[in-house]
Amino acid sequence: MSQAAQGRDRHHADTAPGDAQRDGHDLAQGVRSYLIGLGLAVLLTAVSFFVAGTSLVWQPSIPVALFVLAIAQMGVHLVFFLHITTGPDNVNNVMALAFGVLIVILLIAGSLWIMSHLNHNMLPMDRLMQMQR
Amino acid sequence: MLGKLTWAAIPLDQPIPLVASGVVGLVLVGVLGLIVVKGWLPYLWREWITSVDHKRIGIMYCLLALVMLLRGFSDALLMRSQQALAYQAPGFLPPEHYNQVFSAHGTLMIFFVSMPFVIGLMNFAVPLQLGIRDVAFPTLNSVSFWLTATGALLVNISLVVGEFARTGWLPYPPLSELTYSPGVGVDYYLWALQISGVGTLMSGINLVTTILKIHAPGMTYLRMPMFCWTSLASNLLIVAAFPILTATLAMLLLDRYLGFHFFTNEAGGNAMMFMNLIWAWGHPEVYILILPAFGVFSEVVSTFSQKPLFGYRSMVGATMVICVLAFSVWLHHFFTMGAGGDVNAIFGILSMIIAVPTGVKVFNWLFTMYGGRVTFAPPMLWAVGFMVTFVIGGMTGVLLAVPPADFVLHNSLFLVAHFHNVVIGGVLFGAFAGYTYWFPKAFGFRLDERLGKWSFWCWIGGFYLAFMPLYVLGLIGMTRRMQHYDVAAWRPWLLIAGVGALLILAGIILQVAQLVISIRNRESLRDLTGDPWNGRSLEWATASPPPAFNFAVLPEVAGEEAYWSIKERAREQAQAEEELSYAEIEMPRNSPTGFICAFFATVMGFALIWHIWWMVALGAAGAFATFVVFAWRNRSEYVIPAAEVARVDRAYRAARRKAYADLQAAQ
Amino acid sequence: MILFDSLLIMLAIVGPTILATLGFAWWFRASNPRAQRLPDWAYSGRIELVTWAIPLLTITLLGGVAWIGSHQLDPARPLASKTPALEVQVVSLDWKWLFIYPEQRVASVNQLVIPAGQPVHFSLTSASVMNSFFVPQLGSMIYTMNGMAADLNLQADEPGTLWGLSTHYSGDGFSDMHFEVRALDAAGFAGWVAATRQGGPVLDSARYVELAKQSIKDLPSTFREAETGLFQKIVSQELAPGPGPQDSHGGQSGQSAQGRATTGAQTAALDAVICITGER
Amino acid sequence: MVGGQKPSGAPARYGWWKPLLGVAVVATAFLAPFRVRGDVAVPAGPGGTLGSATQDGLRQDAGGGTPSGPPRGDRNRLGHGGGTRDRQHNTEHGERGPASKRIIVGYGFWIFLLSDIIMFAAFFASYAVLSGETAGGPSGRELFELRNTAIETALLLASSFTCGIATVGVQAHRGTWFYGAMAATFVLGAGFIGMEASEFASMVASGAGPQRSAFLSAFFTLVGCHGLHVTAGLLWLLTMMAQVFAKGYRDDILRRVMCFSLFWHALDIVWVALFTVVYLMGAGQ
Ligand code: HEA
Ligand code: HEA
Ligand code: CUA
Ligand SMILES: [Cu+2]
Repeated sequence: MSQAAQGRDRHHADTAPGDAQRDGHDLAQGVRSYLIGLGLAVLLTAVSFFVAGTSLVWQPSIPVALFVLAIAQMGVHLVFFLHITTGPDNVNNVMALAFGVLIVILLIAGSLWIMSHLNHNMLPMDRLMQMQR
Repeated sequence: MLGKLTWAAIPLDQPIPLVASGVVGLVLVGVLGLIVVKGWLPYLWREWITSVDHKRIGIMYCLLALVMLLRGFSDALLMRSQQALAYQAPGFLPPEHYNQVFSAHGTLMIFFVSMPFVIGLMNFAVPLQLGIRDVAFPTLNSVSFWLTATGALLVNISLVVGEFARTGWLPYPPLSELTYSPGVGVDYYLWALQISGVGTLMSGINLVTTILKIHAPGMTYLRMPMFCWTSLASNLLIVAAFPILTATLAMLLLDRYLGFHFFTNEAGGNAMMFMNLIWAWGHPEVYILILPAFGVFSEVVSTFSQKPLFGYRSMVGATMVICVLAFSVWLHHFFTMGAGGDVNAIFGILSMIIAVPTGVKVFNWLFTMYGGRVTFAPPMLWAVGFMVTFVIGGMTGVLLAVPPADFVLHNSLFLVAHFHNVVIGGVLFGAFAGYTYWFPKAFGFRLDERLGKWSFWCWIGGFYLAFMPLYVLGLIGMTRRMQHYDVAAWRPWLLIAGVGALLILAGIILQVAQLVISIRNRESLRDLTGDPWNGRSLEWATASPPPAFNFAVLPEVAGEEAYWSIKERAREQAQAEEELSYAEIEMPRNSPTGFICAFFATVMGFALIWHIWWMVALGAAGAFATFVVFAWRNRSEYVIPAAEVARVDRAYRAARRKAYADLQAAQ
Repeated sequence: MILFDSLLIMLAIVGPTILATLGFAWWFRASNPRAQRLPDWAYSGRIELVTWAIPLLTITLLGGVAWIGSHQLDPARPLASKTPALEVQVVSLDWKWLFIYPEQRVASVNQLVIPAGQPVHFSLTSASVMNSFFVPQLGSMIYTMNGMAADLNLQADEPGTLWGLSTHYSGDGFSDMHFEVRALDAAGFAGWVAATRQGGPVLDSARYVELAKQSIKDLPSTFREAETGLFQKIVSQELAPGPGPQDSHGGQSGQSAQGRATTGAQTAALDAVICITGER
Repeated sequence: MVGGQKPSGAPARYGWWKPLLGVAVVATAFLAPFRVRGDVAVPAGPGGTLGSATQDGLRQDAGGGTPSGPPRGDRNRLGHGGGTRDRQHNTEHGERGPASKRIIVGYGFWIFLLSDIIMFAAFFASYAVLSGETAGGPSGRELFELRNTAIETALLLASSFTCGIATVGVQAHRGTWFYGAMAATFVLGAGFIGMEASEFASMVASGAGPQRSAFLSAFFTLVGCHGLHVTAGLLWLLTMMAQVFAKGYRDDILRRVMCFSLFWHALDIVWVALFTVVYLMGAGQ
């Protein structure tokens, strides 16, 4: 294998999750990535706590807002702390992540959907009201 | 001091089990004694118990499965005879025994027969097919195996000390809660599965990593043999599904041990959540079992038709579709809970959709045979038997997925017939096909073909005789898990089913005989080529049994059928084999970690079941210490010098050349 | 009906598949000199299209059937009928069935009497563990669960004697959890109610607590009077769930008296089998 | 209400920002020296792989500094042996044979983490389904102290950051940074566990233990499971410090540190879901 090819390889190489991008990676850059991540995470957390406690926002939208903020923060953690990126060296890591997320969504959403229907159909309290005779 | 454990736990008042367990105990002691006296212990310790070689571990998995199969089958015979006798009569098994029997049968067959069998086959064959030296984490692999064995051991201890669960193979609360099952049976079940579940999960992680990250040079994803693809899918399912099982069983454990209220009748607990979660694991589980079997059949059908697999890319696609869809159908196991028309219809339709990729697979096997030169060695017989049988089972599965139909068939013997149809006709036949197919690779000699064929015919005949009547019984209203019954119309069908089970017994006896006789005649059945079936993938490119390092030099893969193309090229160029340049090889060192871990896990599991808390602490401390010691070791690999590699490989090549020459001379 | 429709749809494709499997395997056997050999044939776009399309189309058809069926035959869906439905409340106990007729204020154990030709609306719950209520000749089954109330609508068209059972395993007495269903004409049903009113005990909370204890093979019996709102009290858990086994010792949970009644001769005959397993 | 600490009436709006501000200050303090020393002390070698120069003198990567030379960090890169073939880096397509050991280990651990997260998903699903089943007992609104949650969150976030610093330090083979950051991580994590434990203890003491209702069973299980993970993480952390101390910056040890940091960060992600779903949404209901 020629040296040039090897050099190119290095750029398109596979990365382990948690490995920062190898190119030009040094201490300062590593710290910088964590710092940016920390800044963003702190910001998002602060907003979350603020939204939860405030009465300035339309109340029913709060859970949605919290949800979105949480997703955003998880994204920040993945990118800046776990170094998951969309680069070609990361395909496998991202695919695995996508599969995991898919299962988590199917499991949680499916369970809630099923259980809400079951509870709705069989919830004692509502029915007992009607049935009292 | 001993928690709940008293003499009352040992069935002194019941002579039958006492004698039986005594006999089993004596046999065990006898075998152990023989091993010690004959001085085999060091050999076993060195070559098997502490081995981290994926081939050895795979073989031990299969062995565990076969032993548990015998146990599970005797349970099946018990059930069949009970139901044959129990017409308007109590039969010979009172309910509390009968209920343990079917619970133990289901648990053993799924967790300690099917699972170890398919995991064993994957462990054995996948690294060979990928052209590599071992799995990603060899020591972890050994830990996985020994934890599975621990689970099996705990289930079997429950025979002698205490009782097994009487709650069915999936312990639905509130029946499995402390109020309604105060005994230790459910605890045996739960700890056995938690411990072996950890093993299964780790083995899944191991194989996913292996398949995605370690290949022979040139072995791109789309050149991997079909079995590797289905193994990948199956292990992805393991990784995604088993954590759900762990969590669900943990919740039940918390209910039982610490008075939590997840699934209790009291304090707002919700038993429906258990069913929801357990099936969110349970349905993927059945595909975890069947997918590797599909892979085996893909290999077998193409090898014995002497053709490449038809529609390889379609097959890959179908496999991955099944893998994802598996997680979107679980509600079909509780249509009758009453979630309403919308929910039932959607999950019903999603379930049926799985018939599409499965159908594609069936048709592709069909067209693989088309235009082939089909030889009917036992693996191929199992494959054809599978195709016919599984299609029927799949069809009845789709029928059950139609909610209005399930509302009258749920929990009937029709359902029992469906799943034995797919699980025997699919998983077990697949396991047997894989077993006969790779046996020569693992041991260097073939299994006796005539006995194999006889066994196959007994099995398939016995299967139809034993399970087709159950379809009828289900349609005329017989429900599952009946210890006795009063309906005269059921009896004849149950008798036929009993006869079927006896025919299966004959098949099993023939299989055991086949094994014994083949070992006795191993010299005449010896295969020196390493390629007895004229195979197409890389496992056939090395000696049988393969050396510890599998391949002296990692093969270069140039096409979909790695070994076939190597052979083709060699044939075309008719050249002498080039001399390879051998290099030293690093291999993982043996490690007793797995065995010791399993020892402490057994101690801990047993102590937890009986509430012997000091022993729990002891087990936990031991396991932790083992872990630390393992983590502290400095050298995890040893080096095989190039000269040794060369010596082994040259010897194999010489033997192979001679074997082929002999073959040609004979023709 | 839908059952056989679906079965036919599938047989139309599964049957040929089986035949083709056997046919191909036979024709292309190595010893058949007449078979055409295509040793490298591994792909055909057209065939692949068909292999995906055929099951897909079949499933589309079946899926439609399933969609319509699950809505129309949903057990919670009231039956179309001129006569209003009779209300029956069903409680599964360890191990027997309790039927309460709130309008008639009577109740019965292990015996269900319904008017033929009139729809019946069942409200179902369980006093302890899960069971499933099923009268095969009438239609769908449904789970019964503690703390919950399910709906089921059924109708017997003709008078007659039917058979019902629990299809969900519920413990040691499960095999005996079946009951007789008598569908009577309107007059017969009224007569039964009147007769029941004449005698038998009263079902009040105290009596119910007794009934909730575990027992096997209870003979059918009736109650002349059922406390109002009893079912609601059970569903809302105001009346505590059934107590479960009472005589547990050591690691073994309680063994039912009936269970021990094994006949010596049969045991002896099958000793051998048991010895293989040691299964108890 | 537990402990009666919540000032009456006021929604939990006060003071949530103080701990977060604290974290930001600490983080900035970290930045300044690190940045400078990072630039000065570690010239970004063109080959740029891990630790091309080390101050501890534990030079393992003989050829790591040159642009063309293969980074020797992965001596066992061919899975298990197969030593001499010169295939250093591999695409995920397996064109060139097995991937390096670092990638294999990292990927395996990644898969493990995903499975762990799926386990949490099952607990989350149960919590979501059971969160209304208080059986007449206290609800989340009455029990949760958002101020505590904010402090816990701050502690965990800060520890995630220091853990990141530790990995950077260990890859550069710089003991001070590694040990310092790991110690900080430990202190922060232990603080988190301490707070959670006392929160649990006071709930149990006030009769709101896991046996009280299905909601509380689900709550204790979900949050407790995360807590157990953090506790295990703390044990692991100490082990890693000991291992680096005893064995130096060996490749296999570095891989373990990488896995540990993945684990720690993943726990933080789970916590994000936890404080959102359990505490913020629970307290606001
Ligand atoms: C993999 C799964 C599997 C397999 C293979 C089987 C195999 C068999 N099963 Fe079972 N069965 C279940 C899974 C399985 N079963 C489950 C999950 C349940 C539900 C439990 C519950 O209700 O909770 C069940 C329940 C069940 C019932 C209870 C039905 C009821 O509820 O009323 C019955 C009744 O007869 C039965 C019968 C049989 C029979 C006769 C076989 C036979 O086909 C026996 C098959 C024989 C073998 C599998 C054996 C052996 C082969 C060898 C020993 C090989 C020999 C050696 C060499 C090759 C070297 N099974
Ligand atoms: C290996 C195991 C295995 C496999 C592969 C399957 C495969 C399938 N199963 Fe089965 N199943 C079980 C094991 C398995 N099952 C077990 C153990 C239980 C019971 C558990 C318990 O309660 O104890 C069960 C229960 C079960 C139920 C619950 C019934 C009830 O409790 O009332 C349902 C309902 O939908 C179902 C459906 C299906 C379907 C649709 C498939 C499909 O995947 C089948 C697809 C295959 C085909 C359809 C055949 C080939 C296709 C063609 C030739 C194409 C053309 C065909 C058509 C278009 C129809 N299964
Ligand atoms: Cu279960 Cu309603
Ligand atoms: Cu299923």
